[in-house]
Amino acid sequence: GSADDSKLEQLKAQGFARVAIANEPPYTAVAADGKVSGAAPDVAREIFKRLGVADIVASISEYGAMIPGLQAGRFDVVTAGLFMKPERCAAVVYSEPVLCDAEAMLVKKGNPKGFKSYEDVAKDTTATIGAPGGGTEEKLALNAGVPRERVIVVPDGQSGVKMLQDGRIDAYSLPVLSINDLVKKAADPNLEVIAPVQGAPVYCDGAAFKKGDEALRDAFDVELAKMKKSGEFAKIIEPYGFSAAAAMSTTRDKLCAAK
Amino acid sequence: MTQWSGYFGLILQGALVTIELTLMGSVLALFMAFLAGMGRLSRFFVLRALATAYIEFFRGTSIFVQLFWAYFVLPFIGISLTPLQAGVLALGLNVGAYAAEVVRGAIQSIGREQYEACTALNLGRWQGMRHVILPQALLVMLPTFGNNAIELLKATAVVSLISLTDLTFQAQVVRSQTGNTLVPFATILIIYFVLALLISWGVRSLERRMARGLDGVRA
Amino acid sequence: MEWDWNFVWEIMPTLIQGVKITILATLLGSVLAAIVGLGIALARRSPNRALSRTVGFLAEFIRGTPLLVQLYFIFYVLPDIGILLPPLVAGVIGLGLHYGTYTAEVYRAGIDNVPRGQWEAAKACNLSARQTWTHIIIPQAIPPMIPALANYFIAMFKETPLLSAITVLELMNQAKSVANTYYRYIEPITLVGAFFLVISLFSVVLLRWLERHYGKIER
Amino acid sequence: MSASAPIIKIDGISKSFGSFKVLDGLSMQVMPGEKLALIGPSGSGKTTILRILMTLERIDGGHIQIDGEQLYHMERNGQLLPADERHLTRMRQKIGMVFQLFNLFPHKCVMDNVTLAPMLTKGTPRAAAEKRAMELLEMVGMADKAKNMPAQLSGGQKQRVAIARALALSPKIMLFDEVTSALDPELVEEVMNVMRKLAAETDMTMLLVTHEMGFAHDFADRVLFFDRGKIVEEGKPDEIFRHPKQERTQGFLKKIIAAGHRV
Amino acid sequence: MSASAPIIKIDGISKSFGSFKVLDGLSMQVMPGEKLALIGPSGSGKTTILRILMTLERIDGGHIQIDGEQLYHMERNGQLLPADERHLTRMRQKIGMVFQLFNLFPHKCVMDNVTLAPMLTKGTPRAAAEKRAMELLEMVGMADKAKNMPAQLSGGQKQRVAIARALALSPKIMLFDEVTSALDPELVEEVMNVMRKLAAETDMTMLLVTHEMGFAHDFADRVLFFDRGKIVEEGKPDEIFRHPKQERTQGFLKKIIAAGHRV
Ligand SMILES: Nc1ncnc2c1ncn2[C@@H]1O[C@H](COP(=O)(O)OP(=O)(O)OP(=O)(O)O)[C@@H](O)[C@H]1O
Ligand SMILES: Nc1ncnc2c1ncn2[C@@H]1O[C@H](COP(=O)(O)OP(=O)(O)OP(=O)(O)O)[C@@H](O)[C@H]1O
Ligand SMILES: [Mg+2]
Ligand SMILES: [Mg+2]
Repeated sequence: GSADDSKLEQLKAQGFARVAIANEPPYTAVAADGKVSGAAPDVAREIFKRLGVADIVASISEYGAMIPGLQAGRFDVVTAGLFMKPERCAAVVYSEPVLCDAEAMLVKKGNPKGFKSYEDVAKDTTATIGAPGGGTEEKLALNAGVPRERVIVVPDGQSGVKMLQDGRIDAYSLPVLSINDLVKKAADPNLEVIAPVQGAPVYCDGAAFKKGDEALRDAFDVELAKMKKSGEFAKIIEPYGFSAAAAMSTTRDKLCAAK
Repeated sequence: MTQWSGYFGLILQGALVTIELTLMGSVLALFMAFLAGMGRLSRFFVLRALATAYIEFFRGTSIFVQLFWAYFVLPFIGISLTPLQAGVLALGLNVGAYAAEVVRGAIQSIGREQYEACTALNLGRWQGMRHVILPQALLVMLPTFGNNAIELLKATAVVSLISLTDLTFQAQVVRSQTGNTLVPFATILIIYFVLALLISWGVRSLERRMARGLDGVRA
Repeated sequence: MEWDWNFVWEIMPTLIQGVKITILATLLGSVLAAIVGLGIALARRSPNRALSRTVGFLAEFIRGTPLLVQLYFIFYVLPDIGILLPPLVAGVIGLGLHYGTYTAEVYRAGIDNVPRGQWEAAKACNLSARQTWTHIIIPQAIPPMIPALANYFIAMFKETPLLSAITVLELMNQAKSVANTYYRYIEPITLVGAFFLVISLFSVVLLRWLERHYGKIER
Repeated sequence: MSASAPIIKIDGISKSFGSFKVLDGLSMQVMPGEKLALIGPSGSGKTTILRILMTLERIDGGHIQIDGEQLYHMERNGQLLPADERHLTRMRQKIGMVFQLFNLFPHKCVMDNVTLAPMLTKGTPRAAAEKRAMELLEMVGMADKAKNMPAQLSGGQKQRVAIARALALSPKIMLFDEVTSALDPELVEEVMNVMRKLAAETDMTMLLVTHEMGFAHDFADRVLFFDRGKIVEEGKPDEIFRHPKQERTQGFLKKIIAAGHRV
Repeated sequence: MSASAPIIKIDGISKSFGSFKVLDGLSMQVMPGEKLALIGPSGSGKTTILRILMTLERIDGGHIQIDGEQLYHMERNGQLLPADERHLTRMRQKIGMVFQLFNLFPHKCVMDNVTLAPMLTKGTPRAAAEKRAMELLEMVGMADKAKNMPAQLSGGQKQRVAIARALALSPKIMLFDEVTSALDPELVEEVMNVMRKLAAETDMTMLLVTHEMGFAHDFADRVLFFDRGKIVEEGKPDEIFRHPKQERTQGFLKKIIAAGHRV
């Protein structure tokens, strides 16, 4: 192997890869026994196994801390539903798409403020929207013209639901499947899901590697492609509600170039 | 409902991390406290300046900033710490700076006459410090050290912000898995309180043991 | 990743927004802590055993558990019993309660440090209990309390980053939000540290001044 | 009131600290205008007696009459009840005390130390209180320091101010507890002089605890020698100091003389 | 060394605290075995002289010779250099000091207080150090309290232990600074007795600062009267106390006597 392969050799030697996750089911989750699951880590675990790395060790992180953490060498890879966007593609190197999802909003029953898009939130000067700090939804809301002080940074999904129930925010935005999972857990008839949010693109995530680890990423892509072809990929992600077809219908290059 | 026992196990794991952090942080803090506390009383300007800079810096910047720095910025100058190492480092250095002032204050609280008695008995500087001043100062420091250790215990909660799986963090996990806020938080509040009680009980019994025979001295 | 001055100037206005909230929270928290502390100190001196014991235990509990968890509790659990507080208000209440347990100790020490001879002289002068408090004890107890109180308010200032956990957009939260947006941690976190250091160094100067002017009553 | 009625009448009082009995059934009487010196070894209970008279300690048993009235008890419908705060306040008007460590109010200037109590407890107008304070400060030789703070005074000066402060309430009885023992040897004399003058000029009743036998001799009409909370011997100063009858008294005086004090 | 060479030779020393000059060109000599009493008003610099001899204060100018050697200077190649810590340590072996407030080590028992310095500074083995300590404690009458902690002793007992502790290093010169003035009057005598015995039995050189004129009289071969950092008068005790020549001395003694002290 060339110098570029050294990262993979190193991971093989230590027997595990360090991954960053977010604890946002169904993308990533920590079970009652502390075991890491969720669609993104499950895919990563399988691919690393095929590459000869026995296991993955996960640490939970805020979205905003993932890329700095990757750059600082805290993790080897981010497998957390970190959607591909041009500026992120500039900061890290992505694998081919893994999980795709549209954006959703959680509101009170009957959608009292009539939101359909982030622009609707921007127009209502009394409306506040919650989103994870550094996540895609925060940026979409800000880009749609919602002022900073009306975009509430919510630390985690459970807090978001709670704040919505308590009337502290008027909408809480996450990807569709994440919102569905939260609603199922909350079992609250007074909540309503708006999905997909109009005007918001469908995003796909990929495993994100540090710049310089392109060789590792390429090896990852090779195995990912094989799994997509063999149908094993669909077997892992579809029980979580994700569509394998959506991931296979697009490419990294398209997503990274998108405006 | 069977799930709860699993979640409780998660919280116990967190408690172990918290205890581990508290113990290791306390050891580092104690070491730094004596180093910097005595450094501030040194005859040498350079030592005094170093100790003062350390103390003022770590007391002046917030523990959060120190934690984020140790975790996110240190790697860029080539020091990559595990979350546990970063946590212990930030907590130990931070609390050590406060405890250094305790060490200094306790040493200074020993009256000048004790130093003079040492000189009159021709004890060297270090001999006097080791046999006369420190044994007395230690007793003065202990109660405040106990408070410092409790402060350190409480400060471990913030390491959850750099994703160390301590008590508070695990409570967050349980909360996000179960959707219940009251139970995990109430549970960890009680655990923290019990740990704090254990610390103050331990320090008090240590103090009693050391004060034996010294009756009337501190009155 | 290197230090980027352009980026520093770009994010400065955002961070200053955060500084304002940080200072506001500290000021409001200080006022509340001063009042809560007085309440606790008075309750603990009360001849009503049940009251003084209960308040004493609660104060111990609050002092032995992390502020971060208390904030979560106030912000996320209290709404279940119908108490819905805006983030800043919840934060100020958390700070005020937590530090109130410390200021209570300051009040107690201030009063206890007035020598017994002063109570006795007041009695020999035939002053009533009320006159003794207002003319003899309180005027002597307050000046040494001022630096001690200021000390805790400075400590509180350094703990305000905890409020970011309950969505208050104070300095630390602004910095994190900036960091999340640009994927750069070095500048915002270092700047936060610098802000804290500068304000702390100023407050150390202020504290020394307070100590010089109020620390001791010459007898 | 006839001159033969005692102004202080102590009747079988007892006092314990924890399990330690300091006074056990002590009785004694003091006539109006008498100058009394209480002497005796350390721990014999001298200070405790003064503090009980000043109501700084409570008694466990017995009775005390001051100026014909019960100190710790009130007579109500022929019954003796424990005194309430109002009763004590009224009784304390008759008694003043000067402490070993002065206990001046450090946050008030000399003048305010002296005027505070008359203004607060008797409602004396400021002008009148200050006029009287000036007279008293002149008497103790401190008039020129009226505006000073206590911290700016020497020990002897502080003690003289403390005497003026106690006198400002015009008590009938003055209690002095080792008022010179915290002073530098050279400053002792100035305080003693003030007290000698006071003893000679007023007909106040005075109780003095001291370890300075020479001073006790000059000052007192009568000397009480205490040991373990009991009066072992009493009499005129010359009798006690020159011809002590009790062995315990002799031993005590011998020790004190050997230690270099003049009798 | 001939008996006529002074063991302490103070030569024009001066000492200031801030802008306040306590000693200004003071000179004096002490012969081996002499017992010297330093008396004088408060603030006249008596304590300062002892503290300078014990190297607790530095001098600003002048020279001190102890036992033929410079105290604050070292002779190196014919030049006088300021003494370093090693030189001071060697010189301090010749000098011991007893303080007004005893300054015992509160965390060590009586025995350990006495043995600590010999074991640490001279490397005396524990057994030998304890044997010698026992002799000294016997001499001061404290042998039965060897295992007590200082807090369990009376003031007089503490001071006797402090004397034994200073003697344990067998200094040639002993300095005593008002060793009885913090004691209860009844306890003064026991300490004075120990010191009288010490003065009579050893040929150690001793300097004593005291306000107890009677004691100074009994103890000393020679008395120095100080005022404002100067020796105003010196001579045999009888001369100084009975027939002081200087007006300042007369005034001082009169005041002290008036304050109730025996001469
Ligand atoms: N507050 C207290 N608590 C416990 N014991 C006390 C208290 N006050 C006094 N005593 C004890 O009571 C006894 C008598 O004390 P008191 O002060 O009256 O003696 P004294 O004759 O004034 O002695 P001295 O000459 O030393 O002042 C002493 O043994 C003392 O230790
Ligand atoms: N450390 C110091 N700082 C400032 N002034 C001092 C210091 N030590 C002594 N002095 C001053 O020096 C003068 C001489 O003090 P010293 O203690 O030698 O007097 P003394 O003769 O021993 O008096 P006393 O009989 O009161 O003990 C005093 O005026 C004192 O205030
Ligand atoms: Mg007494
Ligand atoms: Mg002196």
